[in-house]
Amino acid sequence: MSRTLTYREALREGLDEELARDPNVVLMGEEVAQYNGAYKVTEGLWKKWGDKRIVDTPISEAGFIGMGIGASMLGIRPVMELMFWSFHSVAFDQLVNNAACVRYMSGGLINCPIVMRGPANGGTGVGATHSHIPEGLFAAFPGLKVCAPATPADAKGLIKAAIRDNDPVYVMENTLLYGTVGEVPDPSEGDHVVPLGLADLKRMGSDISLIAHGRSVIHALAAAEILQAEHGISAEVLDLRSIRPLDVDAILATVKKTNRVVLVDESKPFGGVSAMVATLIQEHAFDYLDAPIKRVCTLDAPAIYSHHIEHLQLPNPSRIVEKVLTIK
Amino acid sequence: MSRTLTYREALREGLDEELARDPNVVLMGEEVAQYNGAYKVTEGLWKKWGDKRIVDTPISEAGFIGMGIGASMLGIRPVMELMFWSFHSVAFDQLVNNAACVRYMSGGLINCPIVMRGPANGGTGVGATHSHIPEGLFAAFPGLKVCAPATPADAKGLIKAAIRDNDPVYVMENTLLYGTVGEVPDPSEGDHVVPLGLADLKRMGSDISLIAHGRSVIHALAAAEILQAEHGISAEVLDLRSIRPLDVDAILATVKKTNRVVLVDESKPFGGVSAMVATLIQEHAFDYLDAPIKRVCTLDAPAIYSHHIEHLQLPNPSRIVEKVLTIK
Amino acid sequence: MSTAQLDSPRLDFAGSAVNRELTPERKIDLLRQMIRIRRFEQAALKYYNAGKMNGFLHLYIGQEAVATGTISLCGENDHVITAYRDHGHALAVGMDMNSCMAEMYGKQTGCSKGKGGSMHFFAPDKNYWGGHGIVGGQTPLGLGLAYGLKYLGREGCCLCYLGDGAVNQGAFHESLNLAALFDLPVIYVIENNGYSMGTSQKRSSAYRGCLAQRAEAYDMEWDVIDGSDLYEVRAKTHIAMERARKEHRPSILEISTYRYYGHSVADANAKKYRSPEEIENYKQNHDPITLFRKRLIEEGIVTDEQADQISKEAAEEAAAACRFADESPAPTIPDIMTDVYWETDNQTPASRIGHHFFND
Amino acid sequence: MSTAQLDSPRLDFAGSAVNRELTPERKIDLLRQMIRIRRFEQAALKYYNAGKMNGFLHLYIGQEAVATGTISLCGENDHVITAYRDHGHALAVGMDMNSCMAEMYGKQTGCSKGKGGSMHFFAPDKNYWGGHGIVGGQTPLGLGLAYGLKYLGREGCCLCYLGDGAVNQGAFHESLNLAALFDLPVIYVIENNGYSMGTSQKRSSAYRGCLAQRAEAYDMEWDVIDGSDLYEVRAKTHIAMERARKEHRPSILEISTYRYYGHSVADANAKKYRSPEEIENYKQNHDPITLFRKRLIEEGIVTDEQADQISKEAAEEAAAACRFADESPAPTIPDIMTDVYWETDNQTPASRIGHHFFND
Ligand SMILES: Cc1ncc(C[n+]2csc(CCOP(=O)(O)OP(=O)(O)O)c2C)c(N)n1
Ligand SMILES: Cc1ncc(C[n+]2csc(CCOP(=O)(O)OP(=O)(O)O)c2C)c(N)n1
Ligand SMILES: [Mg+2]
Ligand SMILES: [Mg+2]
Repeated sequence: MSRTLTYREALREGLDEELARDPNVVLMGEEVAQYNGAYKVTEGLWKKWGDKRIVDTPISEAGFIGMGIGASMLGIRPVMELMFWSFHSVAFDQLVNNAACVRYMSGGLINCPIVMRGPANGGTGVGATHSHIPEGLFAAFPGLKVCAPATPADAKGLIKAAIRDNDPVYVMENTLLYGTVGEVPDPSEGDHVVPLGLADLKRMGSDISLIAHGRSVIHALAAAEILQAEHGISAEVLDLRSIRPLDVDAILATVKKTNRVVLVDESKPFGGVSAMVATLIQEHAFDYLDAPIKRVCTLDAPAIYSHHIEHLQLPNPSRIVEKVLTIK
Repeated sequence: MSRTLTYREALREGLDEELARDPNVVLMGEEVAQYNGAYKVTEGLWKKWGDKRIVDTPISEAGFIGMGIGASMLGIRPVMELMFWSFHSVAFDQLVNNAACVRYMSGGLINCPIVMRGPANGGTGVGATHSHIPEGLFAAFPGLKVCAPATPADAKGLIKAAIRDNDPVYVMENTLLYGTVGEVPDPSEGDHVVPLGLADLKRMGSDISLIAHGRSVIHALAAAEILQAEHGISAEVLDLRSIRPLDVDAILATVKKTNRVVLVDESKPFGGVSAMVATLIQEHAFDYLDAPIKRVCTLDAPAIYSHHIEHLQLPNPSRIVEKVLTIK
Repeated sequence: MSTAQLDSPRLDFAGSAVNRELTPERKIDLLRQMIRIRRFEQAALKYYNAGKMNGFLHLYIGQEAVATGTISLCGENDHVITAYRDHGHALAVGMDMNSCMAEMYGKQTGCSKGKGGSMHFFAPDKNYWGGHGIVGGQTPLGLGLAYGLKYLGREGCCLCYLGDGAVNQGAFHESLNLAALFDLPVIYVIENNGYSMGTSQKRSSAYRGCLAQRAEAYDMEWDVIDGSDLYEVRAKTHIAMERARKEHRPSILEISTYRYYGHSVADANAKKYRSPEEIENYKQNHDPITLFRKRLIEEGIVTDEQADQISKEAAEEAAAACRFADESPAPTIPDIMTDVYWETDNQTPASRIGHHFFND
Repeated sequence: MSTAQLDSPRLDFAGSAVNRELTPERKIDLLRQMIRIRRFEQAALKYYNAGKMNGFLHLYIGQEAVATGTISLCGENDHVITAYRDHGHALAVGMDMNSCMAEMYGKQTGCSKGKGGSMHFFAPDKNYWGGHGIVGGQTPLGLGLAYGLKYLGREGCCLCYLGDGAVNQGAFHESLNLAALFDLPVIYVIENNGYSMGTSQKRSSAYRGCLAQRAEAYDMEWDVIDGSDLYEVRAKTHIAMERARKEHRPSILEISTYRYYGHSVADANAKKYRSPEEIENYKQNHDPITLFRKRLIEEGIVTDEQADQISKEAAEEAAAACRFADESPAPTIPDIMTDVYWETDNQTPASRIGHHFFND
């Protein structure tokens, strides 16, 4: 039995279920409680769970995120909302040193079962400082885990896995996906948990592999339809879902099947998740590649504001189709 | 006519010359003045140039770096020392938003002729939080420039280029190189400026290309000697010197010559400069590659303290040799 | 600030030196400036709702006396920098409505060529350094402008604005310490409209008397100002600016004010976290434009009709700006790749060495 | 704190309740604790100079009464977190010399398995949460420990230490506001040794009376304490701890103290930014161990000989710790890859899905 939920509702349901499951789960962030969340992900939760479990914070990301990390060391399981993931910049030290390194530096005596979540995307006309895409940035730090759901079902499943995980997990949501709908298993069928580290083949194909995560998956799926309809090209779409841990086996499997790859990644082209995936593929499936791996990334400039062209700076189906067609 | 200077002296000479050239150049940072610099790079400069030009700051990296950025918008040319580049974490917002984006967001009305410099390396027994290697991290932000000199001559030449550049340039030095010596052109021969964006072929070879930057260049050169002497393998060593702008032509040239590549990069393996370089090579020199590109990075964990094995977590000549020998 | 403070017996600041020297024309200009800001934003709101803009629209309506009053004191060496609620300051420094409106429309003719949007207006030629979206992120930049002024030996100061919610960002505190330690001519103007998004001052900040008093921690001067009274804003800000210019001493000024609309136009909760009575009270009793207009009429400087005429002209100017913006060309894809680096924009020799960009 | 304050007429805190209840044995323990810290570090210094350690060695010598006095007040629900100058606190919470010394030697038997080093001692089983190298970075963590205590309904508090230079980090200020706003049982202990590296307090901080007074900005309680007097440290800290435990109210305590050595052993300038007279004055007149030893002799609780014996035993314990450390095995390459993730360390099902590591 399956229902249709928005990505936002799916996240909320996941949060709500985990709040019910474990009294140490506490949601914190700016405007998450009384205001119901800047993007309404936490709508109704404060009313249901009250002041202790759903906590509004001042605009002090370094302070409250560090506070969450400290509390997690004592066994609390904070789920911290960054109103935008872009605001990681003012809390970076807490995010990459305290959360990522305290276990290591203590020789394993401490762990930080904390979740940081919020939207991490461009495309909403809020300019350069508000449109960072930091999946690759954080996945580069051993000690951290990173995931980026593309669908409502994955959003619910991954947020639940993240909360149960005993390591810091950074969940990258997407403002432009919050309103999208999809089937999500009914709670009566049991816990819907999507493990970290497991990619999902969102579309089968034989000619080329499109590998993506987050909203780029949606673009890749749209591009695959066009490629099929207009060019007779059968594209397989692999949704990474989790960036670290990363499902390297699934990546190599699709490459070995199609022998051609286009990576779709909302990151800027210097680095990003796709540079890492390209590096892994060329190293571990070198003999299977019939053509160089190509990438469709965000055009290499700070995010432009103008809504007339902002979407053209980002990966989109037509840029993907074009890129695929350059591959012989 | 050439003299031998340490890397530290070469940097200092470069700073001194630029202080003399332009009265708007001002050095700032923690302990750079009266203390002569935590690593003595600025030794003697306060005595020579006084309070106005060499400024000690409190331990407020976000505050004073942002202050430097603001001053640079008005035409001052601040050269900011981060005692360790690792402390970027507490100033990240200023570094990646204000410095990197203000030109863009103002439609080109503003520029930030600022330099941020300091040591960025592991290997000195200071643990995870003090051993970050952020070249790749910052190069990922369009708007920023990044370089990483490996020799005294390059250190002097690049710091001078950085100070004259009208964009923000982040210079990644290395504590373990400060004491190393090398020839540096005499000032009487004219200004020694090494342009950003120009790689340097530090050793010619024909069998394999070792591509590196920073201290990894030194390891690559040592490995090349071993490969020649013990295995009859002729390795070419390309020193990137500048990460952004990046000398892609030089990278492709050496690959097209040797057809085999090992990238040496002190970054952690997820991402880093080397993942980007690998991605570029496989894309633009696909048909020239006789084997997958391999990398020697720092072992994928936070930096360990123990000096008994810290150097083994980092790239070193024997790890490079081993890696080269895996390539058929 | 509490309404209690606002409602306490008022001093008349019209007589302070900096206000006494105002000519009637200048006073009318000040009224016009406030009205222009309001009409500009009303027009922006209309076309935002009509889908002409994207992202956030943070309206300044209700706060006009703060930008107008403080910036009216600026001389050629005084500089201005603020957060994302930046339209009022932009017009107050003398930016024209066309380039501001076009910026919001995302057009090439925008002050930032459509690259910055509503939160990122800039006009360095008018000593206006933005428009910054990261809460508190502009506060070290303002410090740097003050540093630059002092370094260059110019007698001037920097007015750096921030909200009541922004005072809890660490960068602001680092800036306060540096400002006091280095004796920098910066004035931090807290525009206290009582709320950071849906969070009241009490729910976001711990403080003793008021937020400005945090200055004492750094042995810095501070003052509180009623932001509905343009004369008071000018009188008290003038003191801080002179202290900065002449003695290189920084200050915090906390100016109580109010925004009539939500945090941004997208703020669906605007009437949930604030009572309708509270909003109505401000509009009725503390509106800076109404009060100043009334004052100038009392002073015999304008008539009702003249004031209406000013208002009408401002509305027409704003409407024209919307037409200008609408008819302007949008940026094209190549525009995405300019204004990243000074060196590449200027096609310098340096820009031809190495790859600066990595588009696939 | 200025010497003026230190030299003002002293109160005798021996009579305060929390000191009156000390048994003679407990008093001797306190003396022993301070002496153990000093002997431990003297041994560390010796072997650091002999090349047995790497990185930094930040000695606590001179500051012993701060960690010893404050931590002596801790009960089972009180927690401790500090910066990189962390040996004193480690021994004070009851960590053994062997595992601490072995940590600095970079050995498997170290408290952090040789992964953290001198700056990163940890013992969560003793409520000791490190040892943190980024200046100010531990201050939000301390807040979090306090948050956790309150959340879990435990009557306890968190002592979070920082230096006089660390007060200018933004994260600390964000923490202060949060502590006061949320009523969290955290006590920020500024160990004011007068210098951050080579920078004196005056050159790094703007302040009115003292650094602790910055608490007023957040309507928070504060106090200043003479850190050479163990009784005073205990008496005043006790008040703050009770306020935290019973009323969930935070405090800042500024404890004046002094480090005899340089910032770290690598600090070649230690005698340049401070006059030899200044250093000598502290050693002669304000040494916490000398003073407390003298006091206990005056109180008739120990004899000179007994005190010497304590000192000798501590030195022997430290020497033994060095032997233990020296003989312990170093970590091996596989050790580099453990303690990164809880899930992989514990070989959970989750750890078997996907690649967690990317070694080539
Ligand atoms: C670092 C950071 N955190 C959060 C935000 C989101 N945000 C934008 S404005 C705002 C409220 C700021 O309130 P205040 O400082 O009082 O200014 P006002 O909006 O009232 O002018 C928040 C939370 C942001 N832009 N930057
Ligand atoms: C964010 C950051 N900036 C700079 C440093 C380098 N650093 C380490 S300790 C120190 C001085 C700190 O002085 P203080 O807080 O007074 O503590 P003390 O050393 O006196 O105990 C500095 C500058 C650091 N570790 N972290
Ligand atoms: Mg506000
Ligand atoms: Mg100190």
